[in-house]
Amino acid sequence: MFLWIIQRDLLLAMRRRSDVLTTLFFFVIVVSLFPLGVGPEMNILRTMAPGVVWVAALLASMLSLGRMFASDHLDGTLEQMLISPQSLSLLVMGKALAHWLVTGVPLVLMAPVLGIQYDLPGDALLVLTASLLLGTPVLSLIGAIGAALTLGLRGGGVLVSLLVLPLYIPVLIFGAGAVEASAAGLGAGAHMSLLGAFLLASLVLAPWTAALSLRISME
Amino acid sequence: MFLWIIQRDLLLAMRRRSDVLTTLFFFVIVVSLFPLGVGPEMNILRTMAPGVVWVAALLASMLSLGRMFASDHLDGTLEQMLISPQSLSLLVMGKALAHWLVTGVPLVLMAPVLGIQYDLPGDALLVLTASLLLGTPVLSLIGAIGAALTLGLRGGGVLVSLLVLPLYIPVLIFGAGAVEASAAGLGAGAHMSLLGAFLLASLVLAPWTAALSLRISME
Amino acid sequence: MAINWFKYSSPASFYFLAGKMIPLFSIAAIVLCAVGLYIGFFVAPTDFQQGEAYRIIFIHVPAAWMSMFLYVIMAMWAGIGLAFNTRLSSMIATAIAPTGAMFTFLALWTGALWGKPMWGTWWVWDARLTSELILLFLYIGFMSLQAAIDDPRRADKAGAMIALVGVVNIPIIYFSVKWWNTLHQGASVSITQSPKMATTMLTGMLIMSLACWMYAIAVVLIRTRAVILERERHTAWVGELQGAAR
Amino acid sequence: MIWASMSDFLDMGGYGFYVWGSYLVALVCIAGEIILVFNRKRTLLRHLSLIHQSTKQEKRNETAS
Amino acid sequence: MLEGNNLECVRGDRRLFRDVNFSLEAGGLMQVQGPNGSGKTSLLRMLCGLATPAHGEIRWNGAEIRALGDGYYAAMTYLGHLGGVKDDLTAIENLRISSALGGVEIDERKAHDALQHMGLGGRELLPAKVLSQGQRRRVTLARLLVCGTVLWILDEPLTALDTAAVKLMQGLMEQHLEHGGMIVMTTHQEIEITAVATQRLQLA
Amino acid sequence: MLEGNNLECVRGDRRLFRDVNFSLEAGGLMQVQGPNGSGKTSLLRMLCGLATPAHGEIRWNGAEIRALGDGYYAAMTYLGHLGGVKDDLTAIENLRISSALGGVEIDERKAHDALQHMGLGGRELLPAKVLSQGQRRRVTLARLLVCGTVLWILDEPLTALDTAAVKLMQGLMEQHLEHGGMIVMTTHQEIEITAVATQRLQLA
Ligand code: HEM
Ligand SMILES: Nc1ncnc2c1ncn2[C@@H]1O[C@H](COP(=O)(O)OP(=O)(O)OP(=O)(O)O)[C@@H](O)[C@H]1O
Ligand SMILES: Nc1ncnc2c1ncn2[C@@H]1O[C@H](COP(=O)(O)OP(=O)(O)OP(=O)(O)O)[C@@H](O)[C@H]1O
Ligand SMILES: [Mg+2]
Ligand SMILES: [Mg+2]
Repeated sequence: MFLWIIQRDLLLAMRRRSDVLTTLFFFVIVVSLFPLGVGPEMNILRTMAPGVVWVAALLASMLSLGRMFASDHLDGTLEQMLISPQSLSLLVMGKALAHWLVTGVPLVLMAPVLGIQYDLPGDALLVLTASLLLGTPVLSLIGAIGAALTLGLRGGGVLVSLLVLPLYIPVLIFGAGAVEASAAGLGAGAHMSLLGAFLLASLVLAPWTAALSLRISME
Repeated sequence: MFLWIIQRDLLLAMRRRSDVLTTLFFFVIVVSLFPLGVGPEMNILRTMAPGVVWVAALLASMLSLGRMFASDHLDGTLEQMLISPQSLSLLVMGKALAHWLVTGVPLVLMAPVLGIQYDLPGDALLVLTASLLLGTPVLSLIGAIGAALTLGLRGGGVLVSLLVLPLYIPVLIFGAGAVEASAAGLGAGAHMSLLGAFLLASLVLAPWTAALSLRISME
Repeated sequence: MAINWFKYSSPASFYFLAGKMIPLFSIAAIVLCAVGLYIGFFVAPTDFQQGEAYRIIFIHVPAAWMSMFLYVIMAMWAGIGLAFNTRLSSMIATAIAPTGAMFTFLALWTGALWGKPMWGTWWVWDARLTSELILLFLYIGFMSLQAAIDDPRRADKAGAMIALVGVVNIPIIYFSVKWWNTLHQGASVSITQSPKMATTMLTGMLIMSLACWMYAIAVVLIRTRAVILERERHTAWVGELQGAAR
Repeated sequence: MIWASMSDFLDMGGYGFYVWGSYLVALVCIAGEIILVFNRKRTLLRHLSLIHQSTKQEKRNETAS
Repeated sequence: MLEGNNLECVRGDRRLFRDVNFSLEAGGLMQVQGPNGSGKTSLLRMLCGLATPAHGEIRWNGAEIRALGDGYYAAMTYLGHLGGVKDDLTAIENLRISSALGGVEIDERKAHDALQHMGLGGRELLPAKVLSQGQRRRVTLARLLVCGTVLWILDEPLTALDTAAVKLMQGLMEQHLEHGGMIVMTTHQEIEITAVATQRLQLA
Repeated sequence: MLEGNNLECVRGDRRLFRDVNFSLEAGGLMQVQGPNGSGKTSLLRMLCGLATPAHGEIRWNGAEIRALGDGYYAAMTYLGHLGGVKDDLTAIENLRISSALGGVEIDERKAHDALQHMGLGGRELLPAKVLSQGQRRRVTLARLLVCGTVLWILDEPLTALDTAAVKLMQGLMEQHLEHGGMIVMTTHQEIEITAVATQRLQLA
C-alpha cells in the first residue's frame, strides 16, 4: 500500500515532468539570484554560499509542500484515504517520501554544481551534499505536518511557510553550520550526527502527527 | 468595473485577513533566515542586506502570484470574466493592482524595519524603501503575465517562478543596485529613474499582454 | 477541602468564576506595577557601567520572561484540550496567544532600544535575540492558523498541534547558544549563585515581573470570557445572561 | 531622591529617548491590548443581545400564528 | 437571432460532430441532447466564444460573434458546469460580484431579493463553502434573475437541484421565453418547458 | 447491519436534523430524501465516519463505527460529490489507484473491463481532464464494479449521467442488493430500484 502511494505520486509527478524540473530550477534560480543582488566579490560569496544554498533548498522544498495534499483534497481522493482500510500514518509517510524523491533528491544532486559557482572547496562541497542528503527528508517530513494543518485553508501556501519555517530553522542552522565548520577546518561530525538525529526523530514522529492533523483538518 | 474588481479582490483578501499578514511574514521570515544560515557577522550582513531584502520581496510577491487567477479559474469565475462585456485588460489591471495592494504595500512598509536589523544606515533605508515602492508594482504587473500563462497547469506555482524570475531580474539588479550605490555614496538617482521607467513600461504593456495570455490559456 | 474541579472546568462556571477573579488580579497588577516602577526609577541607583539606560531592565526582563512562560503555558493548555477534549483549556490557550505575542514584541522592542546605546546597534543576530524573534513567529503562526479556520473545534485542535510541535523547537534554538558567539547577557539571576546586581535593582525587577504576571492573568481571563461567549452563544446560559442583562 | 529636577528625570542621563521609548511603547501596547479585549467583548455582547431579541421575536410570532 | 452554420468540433483526435446547423429566434428554446461525451458542453462553449469551432461559424444577429466581441457578451449569459461561486464570499457577495462581472451592477437589496426568490432566504450571509451542493447551484442560477440579457446558455442547470427548485427554474425559463428571450440548454433530466418554438438538437 | 440511533446533526448555528433512527439489513436499500440543504450529504458523511454526529451513534454489526475503524472501512465504499478523479491520470490509472486505496488491488485487465462495462471503451487511455462530466462520473462509479464491499454509500451518484448510464447504474445496484449488499443513497432524480426492503428516510 505504502508502495502504491509512492508509485502513484511518482506517476503523477512523471505525468507532469515539469514539476520536478521546476522545483529544481527554482532552487537554481534562487541561488543564482544572490550574486546579482549582492555583487560579485568572491570572498563574500564564498562565506555566503552554505547559507544561501541551504536557504534556497529550504524554500524550494517548502514551496512544493502545497502539492502534497491539496490536489488530493480538492478532488476528494483524500476523503477516500481517510476511509481507506490502511494505516493513515503509513499513507502519509508514503506521500512525504514521494515528495522527497521528487523535490529533495534533485536538489541534493544539483547542490555540488551550485557550490562550485560560489567557489567552495572540494570537501566543503562534499559536506554540503551530505548535509542536504540528511536534511531534505526532514524538510519533507516536517512539511507534511504543516501541509496537513493548512489543508483547504486558502492562502494556505503562505500560511504553511509561516508554520513550517520556524521548525525548519534548526535544520538550516546545523546544515549550513556543518559546511561552515568543515570550511573552517573543524570537523562537521557533530553537526552531521545532529542532522541524523533530526531525521530519525522526524521519521518516527512526523507521519503520526501529520496523520492526526489530516484527520483534524478533514473533520 | 475596474473598481469593482479591486474592491472584490480586496474583499476576498479581507475575508482572509491572514493572507495579507502571511505574505508579509513570509517576507520577514525569509529575510531573517539568512543570518541564521550565513552567521552573525555584521559587516557581511550589511553588504548582503539590499540583495537579501530585494530577493525576499521578489519571492514573496512571486509566491502569491498563484492566487491572482488560480482560484478564479478553478471555480469558473475566469470564464465569466472572459465573456464579460468589459475590457479584459482593465480587469487584469485591476487584479494586478489589488495584488500589489495586498502583497506589495505591506512589504514596502516593513522593509525599513528589516533594514535596521541588518544595520543599514539611515539614507540607505530610505533608498531601499523608495526602490521597493517603485519596484513592487512592476513585480505584480509582470507577475500577472506569468500567472496568466501558467493558469491551470499543475505545478504552476513553480512553473510561474521559472517564467517570471528572469523578467524580475532587471528590477532586482537596479533595485538592490540603488541601495548599494547610495550606501557607497554615489547617488541612487540613475537607478531610481530606471526603476520608474520599468514601472511605466509595465503599466502600459503588462495588462494587455496578460489579458492576451489569459485568452490563450483558457482556449 | 474537596473542590469540585469538574464544576469549574465547564465554560459556564468558569465564566462566572473568572468574572470574580479579574478585579483581584487587576488591582494586584496595578499596585505591583506602581511599587515596581517606584523602586525602579526612584530607589534603584544609577548603574556604574550603563548609566541610566539600564532602567529599561525593569520592563525588558519581565517581558522576556513572560514571553517564554506564556508560550509554554499556552502549549500546555492546548495540549490538554487536544488530549482530553476539554473545550475550556483550548479556549484559554487561544486567549493566551495575543498576550504572549505582545510580551514577545515588547521584549524585542525594549531590547532593541537598549541595544542601541549599549552595543551601538539595534539588532545583532545572536542566539538569544534570534530565538526571541522565532518565538514571535511561533505565536503569529499559531494565531494565523486559528484565524484562518472557521470551525472553532478544528481551529482548537490544529492550533494545539502547531503549538506542541513548536515547543520542541524552543529548547533546540535555546541550546544553539553554543554555536554562536553571544553579545547578550547570560542569566544573572539564578538560585545557585549570589545575585550579581544591586539588591534594589533585583527587587524592582522581580516586582515588575510579578506585576506582569498579574496583568497577564487578568487580561487572559477577560479574553477567555470573551472567547467563551463567542463559542457558547447558542447555549441556554448565555441566553439567560442576556435575559438578565436586559 | 536621586533626581535633581523633572528635566533631569526626563533626560535619564542622556538615555531619555531609549528609556522612555521603551516604557511608552510598553504602555501603548498594554493599553491597546486592554482596549481591544474590552472592545471585543462589548461588540460581542451587543451582537448577542440582537440575536437574543430576534429569537424572542420569532418565538412570539410562532405562538401568535 | 443566433445562428450556427456547419459547425464542426474536433477534440484531440476525435471528431465529436460536424455539419451542425441551427437558428434560434426570439422566444425560442434549443435543447441540446445526446449521451455523455457527445459534445454538448463543447458546443455550448463554442456558442460563448470560449472555444473556436474547427469549421463553420456562429452568428449573432447576422454578425460573427468573434467580431462582435463585447457587444455579444453584453447580450448573453453563460452558466457552465462550474458555478463561479467563491467559497469565501457570502451568497450575496457572490451574486453581486458575478453579476457586476456580467455587466450589471446590483445593490444589496436586489441581490437579497433574488436569493430569497431562489429559496436561499436566511442563508444570504453564509460563506458559500458551507452551503450544500444544491444551494451553491442556486446562488449561481440567481444571476439569471438579475442579468437582463436576451440569450441564456445553460449547461446542465438542473444538476443538484431538488424538485422544488427544478420547478422554479422551469417557471423562470418559461417567463424568459415569453418575454422574447432565447435559451440554449442541455440536461439529462426530463423537463417540459413550454415555448413558442422548441427545437431539439441531437448530437450523436 | 448498519444502524443509526438518535442521530443529530448541527452545522454552524443550525440544527439540520435530530432523532434520526434507522436500521439497514442485508439486501436493504435506504434512500435519503429531502430538499437542498436538508442535510443528506451531512448524514452520509457521518455514516462514513468523516464527520461526527452532534449526538447519537452509528453501529455496524453492533459495534460503533469509530471503534471499528479499519474493519468498517474495509466493508464500505463511499462515493461523494467529489469524484476523486485525478485530471492528469488516465481513466485506467484512476480506477486502479482509487480501488487500491479502498483496499482492493486490481490489474490492468480488470480495470479495463470495468471501464468498458461503464461505457468508456476506447477512452481508457485518455487523461481524465479531457473527459466530459458524465465520463468522469463513470470513472468514479466504475469502482463499484470492482470493490467487492457490502455497504455502498452513494451521494447523488446519478448527476451528469445520461439515461443509458442511469439504467446501467440501476441494474448494478439491483444486482448488488440481490447478492445481499446494502446501499444508502441520495438522489433528486426519479429512480426505481427493486430491492428486498426499500426504506425512505425523509429529512425535513
Ligand atoms: C532585541 C534585543 C533583545 C532581546 C530579544 C532580548 C531578549 C531577552 C530574553 C529572552 C531574556 C530572558 C532570558 C533569560 O532569562 O535568560 C532577556 C533577559 C535579559 N536581557 Fe535581553 N534582549 C535583548 C536586548 C538586551 C540588551 C541590549 C541588554 C543589555 C545590554 C539586555 C539585557 C538583558 C538582561 C540583563 C537580562 C536578564 C538576564 C537574567 O537576569 O536572566 N537585553 N533578554
Ligand atoms: N484530447 C482529446 N482526445 C480525445 N477525446 C477528447 C479529447 N478532448 C475531449 N475529448 C472527448 O470529447 C468529448 C467532450 O465532450 P463534452 O464535454 O462536450 O461532452 P458532453 O456532451 O458535455 O457530455 P456530458 O453529458 O458528459 O457533459 C468527450 O467524449 C471526450 O472524451
Ligand atoms: N456553518 C454553517 N452555518 C449555517 N449553516 C450551515 C453551516 N454549515 C452548513 N450549513 C447548512 O447545512 C446544510 C448542509 O446540508 P448538506 O450539504 O448536508 O445538504 P444536502 O441535503 O446534501 O443538500 P443538497 O441536496 O443540496 O446536496 C446546508 O443547509 C447549509 O446551509
Ligand atoms: Mg457536459
Ligand atoms: Mg448534498
